[in-house]
Amino acid sequence: MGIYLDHAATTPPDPRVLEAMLRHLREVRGNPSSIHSGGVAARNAIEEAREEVARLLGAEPQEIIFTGGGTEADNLAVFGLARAAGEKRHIVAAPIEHPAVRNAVKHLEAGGYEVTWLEVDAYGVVDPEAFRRALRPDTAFATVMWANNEVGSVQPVAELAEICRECGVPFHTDAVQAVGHLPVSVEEAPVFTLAFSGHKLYGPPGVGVLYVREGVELAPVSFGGGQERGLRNGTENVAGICGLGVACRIARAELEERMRHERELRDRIISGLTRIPGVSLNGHPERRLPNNVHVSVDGVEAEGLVLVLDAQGFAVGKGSACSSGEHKASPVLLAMGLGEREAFSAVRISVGRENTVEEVDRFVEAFSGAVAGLRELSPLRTG
Amino acid sequence: MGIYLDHAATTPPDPRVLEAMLRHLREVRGNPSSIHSGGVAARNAIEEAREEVARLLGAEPQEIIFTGGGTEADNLAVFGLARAAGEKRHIVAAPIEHPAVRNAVKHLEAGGYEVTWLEVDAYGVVDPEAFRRALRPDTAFATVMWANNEVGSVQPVAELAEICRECGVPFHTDAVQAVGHLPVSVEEAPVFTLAFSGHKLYGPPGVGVLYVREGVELAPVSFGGGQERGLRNGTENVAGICGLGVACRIARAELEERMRHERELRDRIISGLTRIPGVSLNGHPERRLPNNVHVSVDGVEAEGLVLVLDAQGFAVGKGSACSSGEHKASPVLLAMGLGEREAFSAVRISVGRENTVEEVDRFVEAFSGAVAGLRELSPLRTG
Amino acid sequence: MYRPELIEHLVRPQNVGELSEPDGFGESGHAACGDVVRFTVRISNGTVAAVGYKAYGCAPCIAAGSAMTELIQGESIIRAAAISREDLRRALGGELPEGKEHALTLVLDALHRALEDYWNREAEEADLVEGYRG
Amino acid sequence: MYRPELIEHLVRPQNVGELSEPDGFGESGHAACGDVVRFTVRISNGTVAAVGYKAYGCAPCIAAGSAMTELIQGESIIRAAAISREDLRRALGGELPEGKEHALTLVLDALHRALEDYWNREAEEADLVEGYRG
Ligand SMILES: Cc1ncc(COP(=O)(O)O)c(C=O)c1O
Ligand SMILES: Cc1ncc(COP(=O)(O)O)c(C=O)c1O
Ligand code: FES
Ligand code: FES
Repeated sequence: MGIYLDHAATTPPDPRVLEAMLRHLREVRGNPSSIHSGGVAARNAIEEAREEVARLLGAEPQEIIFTGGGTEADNLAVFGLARAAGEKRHIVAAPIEHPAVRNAVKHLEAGGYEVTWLEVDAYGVVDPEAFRRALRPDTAFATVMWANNEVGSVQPVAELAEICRECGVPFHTDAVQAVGHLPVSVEEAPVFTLAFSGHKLYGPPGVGVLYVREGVELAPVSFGGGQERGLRNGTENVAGICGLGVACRIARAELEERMRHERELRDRIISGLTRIPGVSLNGHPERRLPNNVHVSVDGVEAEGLVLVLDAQGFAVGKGSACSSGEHKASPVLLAMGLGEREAFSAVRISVGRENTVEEVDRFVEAFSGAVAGLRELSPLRTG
Repeated sequence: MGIYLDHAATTPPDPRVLEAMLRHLREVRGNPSSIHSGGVAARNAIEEAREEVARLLGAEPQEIIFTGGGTEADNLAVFGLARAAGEKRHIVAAPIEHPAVRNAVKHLEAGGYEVTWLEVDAYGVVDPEAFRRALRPDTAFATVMWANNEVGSVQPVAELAEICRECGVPFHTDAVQAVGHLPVSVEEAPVFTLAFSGHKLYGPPGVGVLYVREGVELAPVSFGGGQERGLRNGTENVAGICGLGVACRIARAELEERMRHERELRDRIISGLTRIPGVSLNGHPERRLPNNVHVSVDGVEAEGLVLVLDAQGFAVGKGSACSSGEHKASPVLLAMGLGEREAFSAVRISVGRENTVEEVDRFVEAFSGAVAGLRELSPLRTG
Repeated sequence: MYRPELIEHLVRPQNVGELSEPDGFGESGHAACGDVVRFTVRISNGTVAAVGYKAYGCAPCIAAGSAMTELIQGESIIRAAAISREDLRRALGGELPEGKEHALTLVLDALHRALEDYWNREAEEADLVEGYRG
Repeated sequence: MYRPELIEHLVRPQNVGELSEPDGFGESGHAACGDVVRFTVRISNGTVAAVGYKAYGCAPCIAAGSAMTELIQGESIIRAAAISREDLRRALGGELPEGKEHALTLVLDALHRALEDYWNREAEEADLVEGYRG
């Protein structure tokens, strides 16, 4: 197996997570809605996991809703808050949101909502004062992500949430990239709702969370057996939920060490890559995810670079994982003021628990070689 | 571990399914949207699973949409068909639908759709002629489940779908209880959409399928990265999807043997239980799921019976798994003409692959004893 | 969902049955849920000498009836009548699931009716003896 | 996503570079995607004696350029010019993903321009030799 440097796209599940999942898949027999002891065991396992998740966020267990993924959690927040807001039909959103939020908001916009798309600075960061000015009496909700999945910039979410609380506007944050990688506390950031996804913090795929602050009203967007307080209907993915509980427990216990390790590798990569002429870092130099490196490589298109590195055993990402199949410049990078060509030349390297200093050093060397090779190929530089 | 007779609520995953899931969880590193080889491997694994699923249904791979569960698939069909139907605002539905369909249709009804709730006979079966009469030029879609999750009656879905095709009305069927337990073919039943759920056919929890016939238009109900043709957004649950592929492959290979085995056990239980005075079978005597036994026990409330059996090591279900937490008579049983008391006295026994003749014989004996004990307790019989 | 103490009472209910010629008979039914509990008691020297119960209904209802028979057995009528909702709840291991608390109401009510029945009979007997008619 | 043949051309592109004083020079760019391919060819005795290519763009574009150099190397100009979209596709292992087919167009176009350039120069030279001016 090669060297995996694409943790922002998905993280391999922690072996302890797998073990917990497997235990449930093998041993627990029963639908959590069933009243026999197998059902009760399944129900209890879910409630234990809910406590672990709550603990990681500084929340109460009853504020945790398990969903089928990060996108589902984001969609539930966006549509649930909008529909619960009645006559209010104005939304404030950042242009750098993940498609799970951005496209949901756009769907509302197409349906008649008025949306104020905030500006971001060259680092992709929202200005709290501009944010405050955008809020209106008829604002149904505002949403700004905790940390960006492409360039890794961390937003001043605690401040934004506080502004919203003062103004009485519901505030949602997409914390999919942040939870398990940064301290995320709903005590410190008075958000109304917060979404994250299991497979981004060494948890299982196919399970996510929406934190819903006590007292916040969400209109249901799915219908069925009434699971998760009627907000996420359907038989619970017990094994996945238990795995996520374990992932959250581990994240809480190991967060500091994880961050220290990731920062070390990240900074090593940043300094190695930016030494190559024409390679520049995107996103905020300090206020960024501990595991994220995002660079534009002058004169090289990202796709070829990613594939050449892949052939050498290094897995990195181009653009955003979710739309990387298409040849479209990322709206995030465009919003930050990058040109199309810079956007197409962007590569994302995201480190993880299991990476080593030696691996990232080898990576920097390979990267340098691959860039040189592709530049030699380019008709643009050596006309 | 006791004897599990609640397979209609959820099935324990087949060991071969677990093996496939585990292989992916351990070995595949990459988001299916990523272009490096880990991502490509994940993508390929999904497409292989899609082929297995298609093969089981007699469908084409591109007609298969992976979702986060059966409820999600049902919701997608109901809302997707309704929104794609434009001005048409009439719906035809059976009153015996699972809440995943029933509550979604009720939500539309509350929003202004007109719904014709069909009648069912004493077995819970829809009459095709009445169904035909219910269809109108402004019918957005009609929906009748393949087989009922409580009483096990199988509907004449092929006939209903054919009527819809003649009339040009989209037809959805919830086949969650049928797929993997009965032959289900979209060639023989010209349905527009068909939903099922992994954890009901020895597959993984948290993954479902919506079959969408080529050319059928569905409006999206979730928004994000555009996965699953934009119909189910969010990073795919690769391990779950692969597990489901394996479950479908196994179901196709072993369906006949599975049905033969289940029918034998089912019939043994039916004849054993109905020999007890005051115990009567609900649902259709012949056209029923091979694994389903559903009885009302005169003079006994189901909850106590289920728990007494559980204490003796037998896991069975009361009412419908999805609402069994509440003390409300099942709408399915009421629609079939049962009284409240008969409804509350209903117990569902659903056998599976791993059950043996010896187990079900022991169960019949335990059941008989538990009923006798509870009846002795009852003030209603020996006034 | 239910505590082990409750399950134990459900699976092995105590004092099931109906005393023949009881000193007190009490029955209570809950219209909404259709559950019914019946107590028969024998009183001697002001204490509960024997008790029988029958129940039709949900698990907490059956279990609470059984738990109640154990709580009152051998107690003075006064103390039996004073057994609280909380005592009964505790005997079942604690809190009942939401929406199941009325099982306790039902059982308390049925017992109170049985004790009342005894008092009424006593009063009647006293009347007969004293030949008093108000 | 991409076939191994394509990846191979991407990772080890053949005939990279620019011939000095080429007999033909052709470049093509796709406005929408910004990709550019450039061919330089040396022709001797009516066959492609040498070819150099450069490319900026997506992976199929880079790989198709490389594959094309191998296909035309040593071929007569006529046969080089006749290489089809399908030939090129085949050399890359088959179908390209949806939306990537224009990489083939780009490469074919750039080659045709290089060959045209050669023909034009030849024609010009012939003119010069024959002293003919139309
Ligand atoms: C007939 C039927 N439809 C839909 C569902 C919902 O499936 P899931 O719980 O997997 O979302 C179920 C199972 O609970 C069912 O039995
Ligand atoms: C910031 C952000 N939000 C939302 C999502 C969506 O999560 P999922 O793909 O698990 O649905 C992702 C990941 O793809 C993400 O990075
Ligand atoms: S449900 Fe009413 S007392 Fe049992
Ligand atoms: S994307 Fe246009 S040729 Fe590569």
